[in-house]
Amino acid sequence: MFKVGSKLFLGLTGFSTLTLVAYLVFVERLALGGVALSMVLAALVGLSAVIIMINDGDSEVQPRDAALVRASMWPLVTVAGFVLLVLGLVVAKVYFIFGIVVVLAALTEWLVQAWSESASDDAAHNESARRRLLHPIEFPVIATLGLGVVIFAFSRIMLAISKSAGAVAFIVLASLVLLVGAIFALRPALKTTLVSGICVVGAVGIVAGGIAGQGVGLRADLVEALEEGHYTHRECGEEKSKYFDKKAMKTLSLRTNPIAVVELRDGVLSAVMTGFNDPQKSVSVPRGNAVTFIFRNFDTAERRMVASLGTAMAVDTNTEGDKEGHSDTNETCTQLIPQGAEQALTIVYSKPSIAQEAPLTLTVPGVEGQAIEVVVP
Amino acid sequence: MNHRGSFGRRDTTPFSVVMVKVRRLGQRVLVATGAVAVLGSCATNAPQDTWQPKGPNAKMIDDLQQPVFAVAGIIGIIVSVVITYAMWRYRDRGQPIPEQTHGKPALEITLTVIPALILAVVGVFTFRVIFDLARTDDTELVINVTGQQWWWEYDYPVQNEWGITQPIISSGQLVMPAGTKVLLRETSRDVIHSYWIPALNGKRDAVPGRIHTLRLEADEPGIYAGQCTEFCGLSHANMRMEAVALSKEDFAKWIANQQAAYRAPAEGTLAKEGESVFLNQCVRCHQVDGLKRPDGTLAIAAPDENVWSGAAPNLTKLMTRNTFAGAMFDLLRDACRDDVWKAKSAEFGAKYLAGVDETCLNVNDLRAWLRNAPEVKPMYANPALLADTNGKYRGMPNLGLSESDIDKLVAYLLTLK
Amino acid sequence: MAESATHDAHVTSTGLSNVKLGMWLFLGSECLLFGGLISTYMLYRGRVSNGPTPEQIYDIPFTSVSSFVLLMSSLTMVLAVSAAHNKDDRGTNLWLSVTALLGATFVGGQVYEFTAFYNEGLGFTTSLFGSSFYTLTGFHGVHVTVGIIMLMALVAINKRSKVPGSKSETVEMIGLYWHFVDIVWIIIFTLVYLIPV
Amino acid sequence: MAIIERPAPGSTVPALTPAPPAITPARTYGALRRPVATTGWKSWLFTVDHKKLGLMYGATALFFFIVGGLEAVLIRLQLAAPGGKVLNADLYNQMFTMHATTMVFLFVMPMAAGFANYFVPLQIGARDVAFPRINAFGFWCLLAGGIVVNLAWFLGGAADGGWFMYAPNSGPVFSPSHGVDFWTLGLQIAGIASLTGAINLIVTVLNMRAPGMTLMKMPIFTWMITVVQFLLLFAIPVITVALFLLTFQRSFGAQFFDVAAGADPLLWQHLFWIFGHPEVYVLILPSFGIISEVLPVFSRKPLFGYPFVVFSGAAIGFVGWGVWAHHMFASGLGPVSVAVFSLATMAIAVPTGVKIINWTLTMWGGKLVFTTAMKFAIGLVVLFTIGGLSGVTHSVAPSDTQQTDTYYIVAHFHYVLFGGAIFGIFSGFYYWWPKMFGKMLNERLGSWNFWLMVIGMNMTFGPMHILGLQGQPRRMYQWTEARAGEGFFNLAFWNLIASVGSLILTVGIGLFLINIVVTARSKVRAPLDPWNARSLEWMTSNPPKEHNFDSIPHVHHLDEFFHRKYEEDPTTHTMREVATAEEVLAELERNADKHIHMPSPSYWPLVLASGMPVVALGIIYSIPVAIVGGLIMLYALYGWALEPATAPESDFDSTSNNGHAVGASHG
Repeated sequence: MFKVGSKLFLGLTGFSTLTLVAYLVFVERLALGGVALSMVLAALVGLSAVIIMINDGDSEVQPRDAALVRASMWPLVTVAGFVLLVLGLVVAKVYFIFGIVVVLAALTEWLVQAWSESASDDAAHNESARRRLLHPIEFPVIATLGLGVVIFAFSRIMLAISKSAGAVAFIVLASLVLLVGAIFALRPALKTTLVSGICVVGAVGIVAGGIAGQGVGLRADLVEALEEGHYTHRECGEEKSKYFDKKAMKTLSLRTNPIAVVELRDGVLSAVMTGFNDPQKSVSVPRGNAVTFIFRNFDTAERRMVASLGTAMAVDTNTEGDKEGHSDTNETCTQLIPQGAEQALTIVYSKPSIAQEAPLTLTVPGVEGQAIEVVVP
Repeated sequence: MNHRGSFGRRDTTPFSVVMVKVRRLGQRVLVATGAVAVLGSCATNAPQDTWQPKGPNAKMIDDLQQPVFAVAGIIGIIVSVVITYAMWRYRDRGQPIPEQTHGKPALEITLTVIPALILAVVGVFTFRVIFDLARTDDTELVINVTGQQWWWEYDYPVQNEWGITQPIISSGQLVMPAGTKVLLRETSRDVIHSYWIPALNGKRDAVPGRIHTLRLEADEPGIYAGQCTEFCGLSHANMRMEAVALSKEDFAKWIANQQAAYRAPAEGTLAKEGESVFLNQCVRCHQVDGLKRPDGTLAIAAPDENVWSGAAPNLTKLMTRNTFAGAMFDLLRDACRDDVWKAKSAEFGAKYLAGVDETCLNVNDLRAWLRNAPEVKPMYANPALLADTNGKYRGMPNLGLSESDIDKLVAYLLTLK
Repeated sequence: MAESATHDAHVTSTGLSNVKLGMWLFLGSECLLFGGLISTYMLYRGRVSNGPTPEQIYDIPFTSVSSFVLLMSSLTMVLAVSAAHNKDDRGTNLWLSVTALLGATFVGGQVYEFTAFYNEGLGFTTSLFGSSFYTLTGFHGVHVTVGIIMLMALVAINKRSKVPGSKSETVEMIGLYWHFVDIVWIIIFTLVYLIPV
Repeated sequence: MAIIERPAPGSTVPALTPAPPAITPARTYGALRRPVATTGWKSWLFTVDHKKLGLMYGATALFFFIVGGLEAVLIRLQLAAPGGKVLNADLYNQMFTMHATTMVFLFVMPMAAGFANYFVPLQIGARDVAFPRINAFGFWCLLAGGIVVNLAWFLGGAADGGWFMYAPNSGPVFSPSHGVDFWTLGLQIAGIASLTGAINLIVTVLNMRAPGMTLMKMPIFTWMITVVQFLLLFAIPVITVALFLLTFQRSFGAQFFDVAAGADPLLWQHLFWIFGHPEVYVLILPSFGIISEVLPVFSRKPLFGYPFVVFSGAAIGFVGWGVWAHHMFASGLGPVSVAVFSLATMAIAVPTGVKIINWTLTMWGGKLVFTTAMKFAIGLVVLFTIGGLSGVTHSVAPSDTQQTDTYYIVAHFHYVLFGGAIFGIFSGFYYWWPKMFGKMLNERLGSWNFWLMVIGMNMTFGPMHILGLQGQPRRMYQWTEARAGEGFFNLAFWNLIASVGSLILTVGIGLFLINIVVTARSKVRAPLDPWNARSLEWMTSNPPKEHNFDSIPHVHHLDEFFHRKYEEDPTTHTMREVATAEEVLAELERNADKHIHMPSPSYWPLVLASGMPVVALGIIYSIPVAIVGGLIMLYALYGWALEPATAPESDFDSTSNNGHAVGASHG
């Protein structure tokens, strides 16, 4: 029942069990390493099961002649991997990890090839057996690598160069690909060396570009945007602010059942609420509840609605994202919107009106003497 | 084909089949007719009976659904009878295998058109009722209703025509004038709840971030039971509500009392000590309007810092209500409670406005609640499990009050009316 | 799954091969998947409680170019299919590879776009717009990537198979998928990028 | 059809090999060969045979039926008396959530899938489904999904948001345990099963019908299954989207249902019910199909108005998409949408009524034989009528606002789904058991089983009409004396009755399980054609050979089999037997096809499906694990894709070959 294969795998299983236990006891509990190790264990258990199930994958008769065994590059690659690995220990972690990957990959290939070559006396069959086991790994790995390289390199280039140049570069690259493809298609007689040459050049080019792009890093405006967080500020003044008010939204797709629709119509501000037949001047808002106002501007000028959040700071869901507390003036607002446009504003008033020194209001900068009182009982 | 036939014989005789069909039929008929008959008269049904409308809105629904139930019942009976007859008439009595007829289109179409017509008629009436029930333009009094795990908050926005000059907040019982078109503006602070007073109208979900309206109108003063009907978590079963209809005069009295200023208990009384206990413990979440700290500043509750929903019941006039803990428990002990619930609509107002006093207080439940709330009502109040809510409770935690503190608190709470 | 071409040896009641019919049905169901995602995005379009709004960060010229590239890939896919019909394995592999490359540039462009948006302050959890935008375009990106991997695998399989044109059915099937993904992108481009909020 | 010539036994392996005794590929390492076993557990693990898979679907579903049933019994015990103490609030919420989830996704759907897998190819005279490997993959996905969903019981509590899982109550804050994560991911996986199954069966039905079988000669069961598969094809992606949104919110902090960010919780309800309502028909239509087979057989009369039944089924399939919001009448959609959906809902009652009429008229003028299968079928007609009528009462939106989320609804859909779907399934059990296992289920036990289920079913769910109209809401872990009332309609009495009924029901179903055991032990073989049946699946041995038919029959009539046995007497118009089933079968065997080629087993479906739970667990606990799972799936996908369509002869183990068992498969 237990032959070489099963013994090997059962041994490995036992060993990795011990490793896992040791790891959990001495190193860390339920962390990434532990997870990884338990995955390894699971895999080994599965493998052992398979091995035993397929009665140890041993053929009754051992192959006699080793003539079938062909030359293999895997030993070489394995060694290279080890070199990298050692190198990595001294130089940089990246090489180390890369080395590990190489070694593992090479060993797998080696193992399976060896196994398959002694599978039977039929070389063709052995090769096909090897293929069946390894191609499902090799193909996706190669595909993903190629794909990854192109995607990564290309995106780095785009990030490095300016917006407009980016678009151009994009179209140029695409048409190049098309062109080359067309040429190859039209010239079936093309020498394979030439074809592969061109491909190599292209590949090298894109990779080089990618590395260069990585070197250059993000283009200036992106860096700036990241540092200053342009769009997280809300500037609620009367005048237009550079970023916050840029290209204001004019329509709402979701406008059902708000707590009130605040309308600015010929200089008068009024709140339209379901259940009240005529426009109101004060809105009663449940404390500590996310409510959505909709602001509609019927004024010819561009207007914004500003909600004061009171002295006892209300949680303004709009700046909840960043706890640096951007809305230093204790208020929040919509963008500056033109006539006929509408915008929504979602707020949580967590403190009642009685806790405020000044009443809570909804106002429109530049429209004097008009305010909707927000009552938070 | 003998073996085949034998299966037909071996099983129970068609007659007993008929008997059981009849039995099952009987049950249905009983429910259908019996229901209509009995429900009409007998008043001892469950307080949430959906077939006893007590207001025009619910009446509208009832008038629509009764005929539908009747028609459905009749059709059900007809079908069952036909099937039963066929089973008896055409059972295998060794007759030859019949002609292989594939159907009669004419018959088919007739039998398709008839139900279609019936439904069309029903549809017309349905259509009208739907739009009548959705009206909001004839509203006389607006009340904001906010649901949260697991109680309802009622907030009466300023409406001078009703003498509401400052917002009133209440919970547990919705107090409204009888014979008045009341409109609820519903929303929720956390998950979806559903507001339902069967005797007054169908249910309407309270969805966070949305305002939904529900018409309520009670013909007579009285108290009407309801229950949250959208699954809302652990204590969904304990999230109840009661609508209290008062005559317009009584309602005016109620409004006046709700707006009356806070009366601190006299110095040196047990209640006074209770007040300080309240200030140390309860005021963290529960607002009592007008309550001042020893240093004279207004005590302002901060449920937003302690409870996930950001609110806790306002206790200013607790003893004018008959329930607590999301209407899960009564503040009145049973005798007094029945006295109010069963009161004739004429005396009802007076009895309700009397509120709760020491003799009638359901002290056991109240003390149990103060002693350890999560024990009597399942709530997410285990401090260990509050990671996702960054430390905030969902529901009232166990405050670990001493018995003497509880005595003081009960004494104090009794003064809140 | 790559279906084998040996199907068309069999007569089917509809005349359509099982594989093709299956792919059509699958795409039919995909329509509703994207339908759901697009509706979600459209519903939340205007809801930006934090961070940038769509119009503030969209880069229409760039997106137009990438859309164009994807369209071109549809063209090359057509060429691949026709080559496969003519049992011209070289042409098939060539055009499949070109299609894959174009697809890869498109995905590269999307990676660039996401990075840029992130820098400008739009994260996955920033706002409803962020969540629904990344979900929708992300799902499409994944579909394209899967398509590319299928194309590359197909090239590999083609090189292995001895009978020329034996994979024409599979090429056609993956072609259907690829065209579908392109069409979906055109819809996304119109509804998500072009229509002003 | 997925069949490939298998090398004739004894064909030599390629010339490369030196003369024996060499290691022939036939005796090479097991893992390097395609699986070939046709017997033993391996033959089940790697099978792609639609019949084996059908049985595996059925067994899985039956297991989950028992699980869900026990959950139901616990629920009833808790509610038998006021202030029940059997379960606490938390456990109760998990219980009713998982009861619904299990019954809908892990019992009724897979059971229907099982019947469909087994009988659709047989009924249309095919030798297998279009994509046998995808078929196997689907089953393993279902199993994986079911396991993942239920795994939560042991890992900190199952999902507790109700099977409708309304946001925001399903959000990370309001449902802190991992239950909902397991639920979403598990259903996601099970959904793949439904989707692949749908594509597979539709292609099979459209492409692989026996010569002469036009769509309007197709057995009604196959028709209903086809409609169902189309419903699934378009409904599954919608729930997939919903589940993704929820997963992203719970696991990656997306804001889809975060009201503070301006989200609208109704989005979930719409997505869920756009899936959820077609789902209702997915559950009921297969049973309609089954009894539309059973009633004619035991009435000795063709289905009355076959085209009407077909088209009403299709109509239900279409209109079913336009009624989802009737689950949301109380959600505050606004009067216009409510009115529209209310009318649409009434409209869909008509085609449903048509079916009931046709079933009744099928029995009318027949020669009724009351076998257990027939009893269950008739039971369905009556009980479903009741359920359908109570459904009409809340298609009236205003009256629905009084009834929805009360026990009246529970009563309604249990009459539809228990009295409908489950009675149909049991009818199918008794009708097709001899076909599947070559033995008849015991009819006497069956009779007991039926009556106990009828009585128990009506005792359990009948009173719930009253409870609901008396205002008892659903999903309450306790009900209180204070709201119970007195008199004839008091809640206490009827709750108790319902609980007692549920126990009777349990006994009834227990009898069925006993019946299975008894039957399995008995030596008696079933006759070839025990019911004097009418459709193709009976035109082969019991149980069918692996290749289903020795020769594919040419079809001339609906009810082909019957018309081969009987002829109409020109004078009396009654039917007389001209050939016994045995003779018909002998006729087929006489001109059997020479080369019959069947798809061979494959490892990949199992491997591919096994990657999915790994991904699920990874998403919940640690992303690296998810990546590992993803790699497993990628590997399997490629292995699948690269699996040679025509397996090299060296793949076959000439020793372990019994009959026409092997050959390459695709799909």
